[in-house]
Amino acid sequence: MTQQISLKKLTLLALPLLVASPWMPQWMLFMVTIAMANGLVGLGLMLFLRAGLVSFGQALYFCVGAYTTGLISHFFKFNEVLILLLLSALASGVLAFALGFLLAKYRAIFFGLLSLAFSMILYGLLAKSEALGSTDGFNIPAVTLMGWLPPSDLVRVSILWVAFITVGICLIFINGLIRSPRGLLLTAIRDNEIRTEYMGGSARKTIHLIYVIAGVLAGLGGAIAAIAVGHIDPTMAFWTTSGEFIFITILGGIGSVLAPFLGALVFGVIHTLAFSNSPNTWQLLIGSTLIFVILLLPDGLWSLTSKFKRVK
Amino acid sequence: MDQFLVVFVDGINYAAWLFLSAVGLTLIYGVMKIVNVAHGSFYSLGAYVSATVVGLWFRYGFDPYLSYLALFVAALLAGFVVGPPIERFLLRYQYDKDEVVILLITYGLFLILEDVIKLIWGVDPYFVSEPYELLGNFEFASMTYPSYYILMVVLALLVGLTLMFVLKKTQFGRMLISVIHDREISSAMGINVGKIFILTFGAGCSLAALAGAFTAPTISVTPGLGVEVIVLSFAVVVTGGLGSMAGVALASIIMGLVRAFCIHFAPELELFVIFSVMALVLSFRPRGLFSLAESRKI
Amino acid sequence: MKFIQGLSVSLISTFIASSAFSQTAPVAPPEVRIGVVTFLSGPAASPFGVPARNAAELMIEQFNAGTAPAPYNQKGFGGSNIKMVLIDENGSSTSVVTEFRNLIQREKVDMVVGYISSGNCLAITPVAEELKTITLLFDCGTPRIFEEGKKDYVFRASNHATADSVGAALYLNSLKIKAKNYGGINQNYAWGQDSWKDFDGSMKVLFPGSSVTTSQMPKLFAGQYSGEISALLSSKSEVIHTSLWGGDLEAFILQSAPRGLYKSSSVILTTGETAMFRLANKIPDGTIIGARGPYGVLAPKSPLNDWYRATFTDRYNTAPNYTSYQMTQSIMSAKLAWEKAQAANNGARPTAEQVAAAMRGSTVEGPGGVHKFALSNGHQAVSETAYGRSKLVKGAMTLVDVKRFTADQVMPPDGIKSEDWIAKGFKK
Amino acid sequence: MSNPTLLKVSGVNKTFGAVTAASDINVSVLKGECIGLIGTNGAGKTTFVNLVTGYLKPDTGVILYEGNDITSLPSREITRLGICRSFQIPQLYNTLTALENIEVSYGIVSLSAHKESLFTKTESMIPGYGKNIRQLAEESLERFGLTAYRDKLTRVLPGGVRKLLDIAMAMAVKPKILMLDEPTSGVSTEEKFDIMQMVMNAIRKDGTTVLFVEHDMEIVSQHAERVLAFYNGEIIADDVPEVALNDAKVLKYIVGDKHSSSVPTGKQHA
Repeated sequence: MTQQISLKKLTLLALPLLVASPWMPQWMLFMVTIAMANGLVGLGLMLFLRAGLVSFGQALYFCVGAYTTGLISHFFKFNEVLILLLLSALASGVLAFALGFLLAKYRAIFFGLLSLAFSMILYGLLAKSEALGSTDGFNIPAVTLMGWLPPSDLVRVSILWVAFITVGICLIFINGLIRSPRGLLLTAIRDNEIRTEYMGGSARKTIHLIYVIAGVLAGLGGAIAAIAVGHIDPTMAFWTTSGEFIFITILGGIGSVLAPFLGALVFGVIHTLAFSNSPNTWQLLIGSTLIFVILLLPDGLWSLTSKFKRVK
Repeated sequence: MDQFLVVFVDGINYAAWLFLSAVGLTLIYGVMKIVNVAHGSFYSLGAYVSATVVGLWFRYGFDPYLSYLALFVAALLAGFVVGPPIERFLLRYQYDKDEVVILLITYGLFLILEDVIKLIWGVDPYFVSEPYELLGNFEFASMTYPSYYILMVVLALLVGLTLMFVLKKTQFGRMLISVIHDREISSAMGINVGKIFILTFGAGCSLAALAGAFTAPTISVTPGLGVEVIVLSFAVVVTGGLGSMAGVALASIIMGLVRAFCIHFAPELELFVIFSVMALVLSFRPRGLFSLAESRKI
Repeated sequence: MKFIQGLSVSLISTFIASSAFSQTAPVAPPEVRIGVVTFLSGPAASPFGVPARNAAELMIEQFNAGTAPAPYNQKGFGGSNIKMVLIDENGSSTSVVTEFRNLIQREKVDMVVGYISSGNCLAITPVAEELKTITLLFDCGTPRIFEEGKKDYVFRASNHATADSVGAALYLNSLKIKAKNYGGINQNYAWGQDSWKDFDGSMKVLFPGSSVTTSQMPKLFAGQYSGEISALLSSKSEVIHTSLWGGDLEAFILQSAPRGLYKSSSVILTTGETAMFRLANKIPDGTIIGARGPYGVLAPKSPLNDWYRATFTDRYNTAPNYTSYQMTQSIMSAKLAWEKAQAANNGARPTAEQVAAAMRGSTVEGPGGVHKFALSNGHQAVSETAYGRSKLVKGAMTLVDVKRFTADQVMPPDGIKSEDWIAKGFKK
Repeated sequence: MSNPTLLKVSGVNKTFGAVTAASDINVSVLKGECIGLIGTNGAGKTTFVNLVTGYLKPDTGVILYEGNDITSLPSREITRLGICRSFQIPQLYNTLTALENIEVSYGIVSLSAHKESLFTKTESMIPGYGKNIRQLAEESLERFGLTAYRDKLTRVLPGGVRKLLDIAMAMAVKPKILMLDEPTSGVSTEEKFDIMQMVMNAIRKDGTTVLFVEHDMEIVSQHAERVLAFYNGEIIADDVPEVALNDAKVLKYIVGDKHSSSVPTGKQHA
């Protein structure tokens, strides 16, 4: 029942954007698409943060998703977007399930840095695979939507819509999840794992579960990014990419399933403003923004929404 | 046989560099539970400052052998001038926050410092190879090495032993250890945790700067120097067990030797060495080689 | 409730964003807007990015002032003023593509000149084609750009990386060095791997029976090469090839020279030119140095080159390195093409298609000598390349035994992939 | 004919380095008993609780619950079998409200009742409870007289309330055996009796078997039907209160020790 409510609200949220999208300038369509992709990864990280964990290696699944899509469309010349998304989600999900057995044992910084190690190993593997263009990566041909190849002026919009729909589905699922007993269980694990175990709850199973879910989300994000950008390379697995995702998640906050997407959107804006307005010192701008957000809005941009509420 | 001796020397030399680069990180984490991403920035800061100082040193023709002292002092100053204010005026107010949040603050600092360093020193590389060449070479296992490598190893030993001594034998060290074990109780016992923190942070930053300073003569000091060091030091520190000096030392030696072995017998694999070792160690010892004891919860 | 507020917040932020952008977005610019993209941060900024930016800056100033020598003496581009929009190339390919799109669709640039990283070149090429915008890749080396299908808007005004490795092997050959074995140290990423692959292939052709001693592959920006140097020393290679660049190259020179690597082997630094002046007294005599083309001190003698070196040195009190030359070459190609197209268009502002048509197959003489857009139906320029050996003359670095190799010696003929061309022994 | 044996601890030993925390412990707990565990700090009471609930593994010995060996099971499994405990230092979820704390407990119950299904809803009835999480949580708050603190963050709650909440959470899993580790420690003397009374009422009415660690002999004699007296990890007396509390050793080592009921801290190895 919560899900139905959130569904209503989601449509409330999605509709204007969907309606507006055809009138958005092309560059903004692209930016929003990328924001959606990054937001999906952030959504997974949000689950981790709720359980008191942080992964410095989500780029691993982002990259696996992207390469699954890339390899299939590049080598098997198969480019039906929906199938590609599904397969990418599957691939990263399976990997996450396997690694999860190990990682679910870890907590705090060790969880983060072990996941970092895995993403860096994937980076190494891809950098060594010259058949895949090594660090140069390779380009991905245009994709079809249920057999329909959108004309060049509609490509951006249609990719954005695919992204929106994917995101919508994930939002409903995750929203349902964190409102379910498991949602509370995550906080419980963060607060007091011993007690949780003493209540008969399994921290390990729960963390394994969200690890897989986060992996799938990141995989989807990677696939969408790959399709939108049209090029993939091992940097997608590099630690700086993971860093960006954490940045986005903290920026948005963990107050709501929408927060990561807000974070991703704002990050995109800051990033591109910094690039065009101070090409020589953009890092300085982004760095200071990050610090200011953390200092002024400890709970992320999302906390603004409740601030509005208080004002009203 | 020679081959293995060579591997050993290369390994130890790299290990010394790893240790110097990483030890500051583990010190700060051990005491303050802060994962300091800005560590890399202090490494490059140290490199730039020392490059400037030593550059002037030789231009004005001071005693070349004292230039090592100049390197040393310059690095310590760099760390202690920039580090403590950051702790005092920024980090200090964040300790109630999550480890990750503080980590992100230091990440922000890292981005800022990258550009600040660029604004101060520009993008043109600095070279101060004089200290590197000054000591000449030595022959070992029918191979020529710069004696500077010995200096690095000695420095690493020096730093390591000094830290051990400070921790084990001095009043300050005992305070540190009690803070490491329990911040609240220590402050209840009247230990000035604030003072300890600011000093530790300064020391940690200076150690990073020191590593940068003594690496500077062997490299070209350019922007983006610190990025590599961050991840590398993380890997070493975590493999060793966060907060453990002995851990960092052992991890550096292991990684140094394994890497040297790869370079000589399987150069292709060099790319994976560090992180594979890390992943392996963590899979078998989840908290690293040496982990700090956890006090009982119930 | 929260969702509604979320909606409002995200919409608000989008609006703030768009308004912030709309200020920067100009309406029908009278001037010619050129997007310039190079590394302004990170390790590639110092050796490549910034020298290239300086070159672009200088050229655009000179053109706008109309002070460049003929045939570049027309003001701006065909009379209309040039506006440079500068962007940092640093960042993931996602962010690079995002900024490339923003350049074209938000900043409304007429053409883009840039990109040092081959990965970025590959990433933006299809986008440039999608957005139908002239894009000149000025430095990146990978031959794959045009091997992966016909392009209409993307050009490269200088040789690709194959020329560097082939040239290096040819140079060894021309020195009558009897290399029985050779080793290499290259960064463990696409550029390093390809450079080594091509060099290895070329050596097998030119020095049949020679063998590989070791191929060191340190990771990018490692900075510490003591182990690799030991391996190279103990490998007893007669020839050592390296495509290390920037800080890595300089670190390698600093660490290897004192250990006598250059006594036991002849070392080839394919990008050595960027470091040769700064490290003049560190690079032992006889080191083989390249500039990825006829650039820097390897540039052919010409009034244009003299003018270029003079103005550049005068402006930045440092000599232009090869990336400066490549950038200059690209911008000059753009200028000529634009003006040719404008003339063909009876003085009216040319369309991208017209500029592309004018550039296709054109011949441009820059400070680096004659470059002809000869390959990949006139989109990939070719030029001679050159190598030399370092010699310190009264403390000043000079190159001796300079040998030049014509374009068709070092670049594969049209329609043949570099790998195959080398593998087939440079068969025409 | 007495009740069936629920828990059988035989020959259990546990040492921490030099300290003997449990030496040759042999106890049988019958269904429905209410047992008081007494002894000085470090005598081995909490160790006993930790051993039975699986937080510690004995060096030697066997623990049988309803005839099954649970010696090597993790606490999670043991809890699911029906042995639950409260803690000397209340183990709460400090960033959650009192209500949410209990909701988590019922949430876990609900999840396992729904076979860990991904789509378990907060609103759905918990099989075997016939109510949903919220209703159950409200009830239990009421039963333990905590309704006033419903929406307070547990971080800010006073000691006594934290104790009750801790016990209320333990009750959520409907344990067959409930072990209370010093339910009244850290609670002011005047509150003590009422709290203990209320706890006992709350628990005993569904016939739960109870073992409680207690320093206050008055409370022990008031509530316990049987007393286990610990000293240096051994059980020196096991009998009805009247007998046990007057046992010579007990008088010498425990009851006589007036400090016993103070200092609820320490217990590093208890």
